[in-house]
Amino acid sequence: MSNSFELCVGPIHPALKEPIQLDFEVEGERVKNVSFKLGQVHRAIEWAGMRRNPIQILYLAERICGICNVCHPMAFSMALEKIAEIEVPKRAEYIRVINAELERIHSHILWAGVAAHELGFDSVMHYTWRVREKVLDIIEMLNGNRITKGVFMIGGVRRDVKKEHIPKIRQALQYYRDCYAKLEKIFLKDASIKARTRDIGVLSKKEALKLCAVGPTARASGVKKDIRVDFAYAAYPWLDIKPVTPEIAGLKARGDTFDRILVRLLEVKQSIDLIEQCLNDLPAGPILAEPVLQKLLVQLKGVEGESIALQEAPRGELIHYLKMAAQDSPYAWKVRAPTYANLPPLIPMLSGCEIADIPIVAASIDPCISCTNRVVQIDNDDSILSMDKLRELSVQKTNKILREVKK
Amino acid sequence: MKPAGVVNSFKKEFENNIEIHTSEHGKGKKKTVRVWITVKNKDFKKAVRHLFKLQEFPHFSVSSGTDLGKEIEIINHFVLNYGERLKAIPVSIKVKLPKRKPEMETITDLFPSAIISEQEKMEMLGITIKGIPRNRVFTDESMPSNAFPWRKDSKGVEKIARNLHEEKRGNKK
Amino acid sequence: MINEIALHSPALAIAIPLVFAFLLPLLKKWKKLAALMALIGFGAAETMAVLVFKSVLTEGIKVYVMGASSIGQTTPPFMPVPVRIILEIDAFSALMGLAGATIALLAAIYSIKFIKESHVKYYSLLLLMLAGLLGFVFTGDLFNLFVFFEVLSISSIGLIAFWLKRSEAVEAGFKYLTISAVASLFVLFAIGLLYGEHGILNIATISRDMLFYGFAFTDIIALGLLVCAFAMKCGTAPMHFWVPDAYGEAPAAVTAVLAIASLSSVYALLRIAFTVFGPLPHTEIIAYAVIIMGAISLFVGATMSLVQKDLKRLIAYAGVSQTGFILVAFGVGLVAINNVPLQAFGLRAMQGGLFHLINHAFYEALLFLVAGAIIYRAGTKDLNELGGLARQMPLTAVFFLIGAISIAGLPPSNGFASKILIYESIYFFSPLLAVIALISSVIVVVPMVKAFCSAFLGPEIKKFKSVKEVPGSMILAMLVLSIIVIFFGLFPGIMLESIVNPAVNALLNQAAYVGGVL
Amino acid sequence: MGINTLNRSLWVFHVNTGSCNGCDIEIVAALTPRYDVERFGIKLVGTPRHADVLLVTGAVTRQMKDKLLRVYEQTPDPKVVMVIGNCGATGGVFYESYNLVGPVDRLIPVDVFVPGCPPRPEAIIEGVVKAWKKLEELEAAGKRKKKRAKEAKE
Amino acid sequence: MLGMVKELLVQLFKKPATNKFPVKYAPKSITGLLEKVEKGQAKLNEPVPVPEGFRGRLSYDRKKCIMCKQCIKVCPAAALEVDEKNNRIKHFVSRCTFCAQCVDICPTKALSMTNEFLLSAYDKKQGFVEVKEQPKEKKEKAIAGEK
Amino acid sequence: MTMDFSVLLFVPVFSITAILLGLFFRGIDRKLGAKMQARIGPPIIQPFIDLKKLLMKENIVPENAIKWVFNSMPLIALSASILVLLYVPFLGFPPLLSGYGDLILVLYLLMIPALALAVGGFSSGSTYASVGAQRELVLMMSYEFAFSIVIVTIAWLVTKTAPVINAFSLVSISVVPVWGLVGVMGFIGLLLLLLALMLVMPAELGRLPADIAEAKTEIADGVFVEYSGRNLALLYLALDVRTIAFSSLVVALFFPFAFTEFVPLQGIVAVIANALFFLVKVFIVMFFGSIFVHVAVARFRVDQAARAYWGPVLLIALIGMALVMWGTVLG
Ligand code: SF4
Ligand code: SF4
Ligand code: SF4
Ligand code: SF4
Ligand code: SF4
Ligand code: SF4
Ligand code: SF4
Ligand code: SF4
Repeated sequence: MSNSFELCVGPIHPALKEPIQLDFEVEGERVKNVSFKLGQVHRAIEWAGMRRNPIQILYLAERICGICNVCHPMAFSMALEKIAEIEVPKRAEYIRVINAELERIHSHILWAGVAAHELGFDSVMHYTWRVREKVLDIIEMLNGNRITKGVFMIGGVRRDVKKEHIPKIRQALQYYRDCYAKLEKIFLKDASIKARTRDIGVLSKKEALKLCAVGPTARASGVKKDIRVDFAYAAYPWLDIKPVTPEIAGLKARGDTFDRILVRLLEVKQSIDLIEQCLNDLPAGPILAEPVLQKLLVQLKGVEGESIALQEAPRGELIHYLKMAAQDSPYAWKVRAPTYANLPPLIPMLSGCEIADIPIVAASIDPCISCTNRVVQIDNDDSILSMDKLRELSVQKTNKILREVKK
Repeated sequence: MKPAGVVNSFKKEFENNIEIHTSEHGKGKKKTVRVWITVKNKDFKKAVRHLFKLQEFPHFSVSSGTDLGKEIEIINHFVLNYGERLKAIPVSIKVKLPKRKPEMETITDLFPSAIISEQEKMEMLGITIKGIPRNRVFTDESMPSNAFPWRKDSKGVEKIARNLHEEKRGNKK
Repeated sequence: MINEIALHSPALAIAIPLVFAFLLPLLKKWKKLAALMALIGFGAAETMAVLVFKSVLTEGIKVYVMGASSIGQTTPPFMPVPVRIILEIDAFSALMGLAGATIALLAAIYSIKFIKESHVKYYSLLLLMLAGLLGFVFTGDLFNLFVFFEVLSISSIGLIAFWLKRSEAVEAGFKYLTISAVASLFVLFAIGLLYGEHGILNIATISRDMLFYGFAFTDIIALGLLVCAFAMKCGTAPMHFWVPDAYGEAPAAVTAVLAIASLSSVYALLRIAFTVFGPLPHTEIIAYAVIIMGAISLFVGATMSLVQKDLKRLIAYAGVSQTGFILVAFGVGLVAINNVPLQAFGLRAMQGGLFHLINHAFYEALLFLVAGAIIYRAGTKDLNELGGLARQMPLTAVFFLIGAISIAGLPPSNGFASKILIYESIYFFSPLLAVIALISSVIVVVPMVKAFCSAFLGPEIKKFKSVKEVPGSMILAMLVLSIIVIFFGLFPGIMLESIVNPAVNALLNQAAYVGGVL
Repeated sequence: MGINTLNRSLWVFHVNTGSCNGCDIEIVAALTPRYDVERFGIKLVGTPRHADVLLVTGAVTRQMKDKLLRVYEQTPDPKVVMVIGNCGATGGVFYESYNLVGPVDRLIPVDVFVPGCPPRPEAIIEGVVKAWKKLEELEAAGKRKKKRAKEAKE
Repeated sequence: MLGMVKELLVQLFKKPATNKFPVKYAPKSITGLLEKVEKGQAKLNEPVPVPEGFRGRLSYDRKKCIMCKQCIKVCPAAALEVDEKNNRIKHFVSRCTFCAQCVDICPTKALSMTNEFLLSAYDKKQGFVEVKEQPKEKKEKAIAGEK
Repeated sequence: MTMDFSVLLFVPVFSITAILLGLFFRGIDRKLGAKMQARIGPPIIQPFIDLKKLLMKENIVPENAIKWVFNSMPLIALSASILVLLYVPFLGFPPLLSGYGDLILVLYLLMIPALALAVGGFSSGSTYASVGAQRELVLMMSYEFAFSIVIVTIAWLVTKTAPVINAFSLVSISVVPVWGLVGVMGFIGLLLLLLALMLVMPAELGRLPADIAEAKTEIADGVFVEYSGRNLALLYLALDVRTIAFSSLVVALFFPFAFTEFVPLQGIVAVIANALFFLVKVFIVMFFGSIFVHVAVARFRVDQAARAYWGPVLLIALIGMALVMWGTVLG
């Protein structure tokens, strides 16, 4: 048995619910080298999008990834609304935020369960998924489906938050406030979880900046990037919102797996608050700029121009670039999902880990390969982007000096 | 730093070799201003480097690419002031590559994570980015080597594209 | 005629290999004949060893005198030391001799195909080694002991460095040479001291002398020197460093013999401690020293074995750990001699130790022969390169498994049978010691599993696709050893009764040894 | 023995051949307390070697085709294949593509389709019920056939 | 220290959160059970109820349809086709994404969504079920027998 | 080792009982685990159904595997597990087989299933399995230390205080319950030893938090990865029987009391009562050593597990040992 061997995780592997292939060079239990190969879920969505009309694209975009499927149609509509100069009614903006934040709750809790599962802590997984059902019920009540919400429309939203919904939403928020304490106790106080995550998979603030990490991954390293705060979109500019970093809990940001858990848990709390604010401030008014869809389609057919929409998905910054050229279908459509930006930081996180750490560290960026594969392909000489390569690039300056000294 | 400051700084540096315009996103008083910069291909790298003069760690989001017919347009999207409430300034730097010789320089030395974007552009648009290896990655070997999905003139993709709905009806055993 | 032979069997057992060793070079031109002759030599020596063993078991201690007829006499008279060869063989030495001769015979059979060059030189040295070994365990005289010790060492060095082309082999030979020289010096010095004190070198006589007239200070120094020397030569920690090199580099068949040769040093150590110095108060110190050395060997051997990548070195380190077992057991036995409440446990410990010594000789030999078989076919002993051989060499794999199970002391092997005796006795002396023994034994399991899996399991490696099972003669040797190992494991009771107990009693019964000569 | 035992001890292996995750998370949800398919003896296993049922989601990308086939081969007989979600059955929303070679039933035989995008966990459970039924009917048919063959002989 | 301990022990004595759809444990023989259900000797448990506005299987009212084909135009999954022969709209359940976009756009409300979601089938063909003339009531019991 | 005819007769009976009990307890384990996770969980007979199912499944030998090794290891694992049971007092009966040093034999026999698993893992030629096998070995080295301390100390204690010839025999230990042999100090020592043994239990049985060798989410069931059908069934059975065997060992070492000691009963009633009482004891040991632990903690990493067993657990065992020795020598 050679001490150093290749371990390929995926594309079909129980730790990964989605196909991705991580190739590890392992010595004993320690990871020496990581590389990943993506593309297994490439379904040609952008290509297909360039031959469909905007309303159809909403649902196509929604199925880029089923986990946080609010963000893609939302970003797409935002981009198109900018080009078509459609003013979204204020009520619709608030409902968009409510949906986006419900989604964040569902996504983060789901993630917490998956992370627990990666740690072999199935009781926690069962617990988290049990409490997640509540938010799914709310989503189903608001939108008619547990997972694919199908609530966005260019110029607003398709379904209103009705009066009778509001108490139920409030009740669910209270429910989450109650379980939040329990979740916090499980994830932040449990010795075995702490032992498995503290100082594991560290991403320093500098690396996070240099490698352009986004979302909770970046915030756990103390980088305060948050589109909801920094950019004006939807109803966020009117809400009271601060980027969540470990400092909020009075801790120093270490950028390890534990911090990433912490940030996500705190964001669940933040989402609860945001929804509460939205419910309180929810203005009256229409929910669609153009309720007659036939008219809307005709209108969209005539627009020309390009635009970019940024959106804070549960996993971080999501970008849609759209170019319309007075045709039925977009002239160009480019999507960049957050995981795309978070994969390069994964490499410094994983190097030097042990095999047993791989799943939890990989999961700690909450990768959603479905999005990423649509748009990403990492590759290099030997058809994989070697960790050395990235590392070398990322810490080029210091390394250069070091290498010269060695020679 | 304000969006106007960014515009001025670029104008000063590149004088006439640059086209700049801005667009506004968001509502009422709370707005984000996006800066669109179009530079010549030879100035591209310099423009990207200029971002580092404005901020220590500018953020790179993605690069998008469009086939404009005679040219291929590559836009690299960056963000300045990322992490400050309502102050972020998105900057998009455009270059246009002639179809006959679509070549540009890599920015992976400045933004390591751009490698993903750049390789995608090479594969999807058939351009060349100097300094990083070319590889067929999204798609596998069964994809014709001349097929570039995002090119409007490439017929290779149409040849292998299928409609899964129809396939079944024709193929049922 | 048979009786005649039986009568002279001790001398013949030594003489035959010696004579063959010197005759063999004459047959240099007829290689096949030379090999055949060598085998005959080994066979004859084995026969003699069996005869000796049988007669010792039935008739008790056997004394055989060559040369001068009385103990004090020197011939020629001006010689400072009497040139007289007294062989005194009790059940323990007979057992050692038998084991040595058997393993040597099997090694010789194994070598027919295994050794591809310089047959004559090889067999001569091996015969010489056997002669040295047999003389070493049979002799009843310290000076002869020294002489045979030297014969054994020199022939061993020659064999360790047999593959002169390999620099590692030469280096290993050199290491062994150094350690042998130092050990020899110690022995010589001790003998000098003892001679100065007692004026005689016959073991029995010295022993009686001490029994009657008590200890002299020089005796204690001599004792210390001898213990040091033999401990060094049997490869116990912390003087084990030569073992992996020597065992690793010598041709596999030689390693098997070398292992029993090292064990003969344990024999000498025990002989000195139990028979010469006997139940005297100072043996307690020796006993503790032995236990500590043993415990260190146990642990060091096991843990070092864990990190080896070279198959033979891995086995060698595991072997060091087993030597530790033997020493610990005898150490406890030695303590128990003078300690009444412990006596029952002490006896059990010694039974265990002795049984383990014999078992160890056989399974270690088996393991080394298997390692040789792997080298013979695959051309490497690097575990990182090996793999998947169980497909092509299923028999060898089974043999290895048998050896591995034994050395790891898993039931139902002979290693388990003897180890359990040891645990069961030493725990009362010190529970911690038993725990260390247990855990070392558990640790040894790991490298053995690792070695088995690396070499024999795993996906097929292209390089070894054309590898075949080893030739019949090698299989035969390994098969016989495996049968012995399994038999010992399945019927430990019988073995204890018929072999081990007589030997233990012989070792404990100092008076009988002394009386045998005088 | 027979189908009766297989039915009550279905071990499933989940293959994502390019889905959007929607179905995948609903599969996982079916395992968690609210739906808890373990009460039927259903267990998610980590390797196709242990599996009785393959749950396939997604419209099969080019890259996953070989892997899907390999997993199918690695699964010991008897086995059941269930396609969860419409994109596995017909391509669904991804019907038009250059990188898809599905739907799943073009590549491997499929026993049960569970339509939905994504189907609710209950719908997946209903699919399992259908699978049970199919297995039972198959066995019954096999027995009848045997019986008839026997009678014919006599 | 061990965050879960209390929660687990408490849960040990609580009712599980599981909804026992369709039966608590796997039956020895499902066909037998279904026969019994048919005869009314056994009952199946209901699934978690769907809320109002649930997007289930599509239903279609030919009488209201004016064949404007708007629904086909917006359907993201090409699940609707024109059935020229019968002069009606044809719907493929196994292609549908259940987005209800066609329902939204239909000018005459000829299309609507039902609560039906237990749709599994042995054959995809059976999934190509035509749009039903009348919205069927609770079809969860579909499980009781394959149509 | 003594062997007479009646023993031979009882061996199959015991083996079958052991297997049935193993499955039964696995069923309870799963049920309770599910219950604690707020689920209904599988019916208690689920393991039996699983077993039957596995037996009728295809048994695939992977291409890279060495067939004879691959196929023989599950058998070895199961037989060794059953053999352990024959050496420990079971269901209130004295052990079927006994002889010199059974305790050490038991210790070794308990190792064999783990070894067989490791070898089987290596032999399957998959990387995941090899990683799993290596972990199994590392783990084994770590917990065996504490385990042997417990066993040797108890043997020592028994010899020292209640001189019996055969201190390593479980018969003698169950005749003289250890608790009666010590003073207060020794009592605490024994409690610590019991704690150490319970801590060793999950590792010995390959359950969480030490199911590192099969860690599903990390290395896809590790050593089991390539096994299917009959072989897999045998492996699961081996694990189940090993669980029973280990729990019985704990019971025999620390709680050898028979029901009839408290309530005088006669004849067949006594036998049944003792058997039931024994099962209850085994269940309690299993509950705390395995069932509860594996739902309440996350999986350790192999180095963490090794460190835990070489560190705190070993320390607990050593202190226990020291206290027992101290208490005995003083008292
Ligand atoms: S693709 Fe997945 S299942 Fe296949 S060999 Fe690689 S890791 Fe194993
Ligand atoms: S994966 Fe990306 S490149 Fe491929 S079709 Fe979808 S959007 Fe286009
Ligand atoms: S960001 Fe990730 S989770 Fe969200 S839709 Fe995209 S792929 Fe899915
Ligand atoms: S003509 Fe206009 S309003 Fe009438 S159905 Fe068509 S799109 Fe609708
Ligand atoms: S984040 Fe993506 S990869 Fe990770 S568990 Fe969720 S769906 Fe799977
Ligand atoms: S059927 Fe729908 S929800 Fe399921 S994987 Fe496919 S697109 Fe996603
Ligand atoms: S519900 Fe959506 S997918 Fe289904 S037919 Fe209507 S528009 Fe098409
Ligand atoms: S949109 Fe309505 S009316 Fe028009 S074709 Fe479709 S179903 Fe008929």
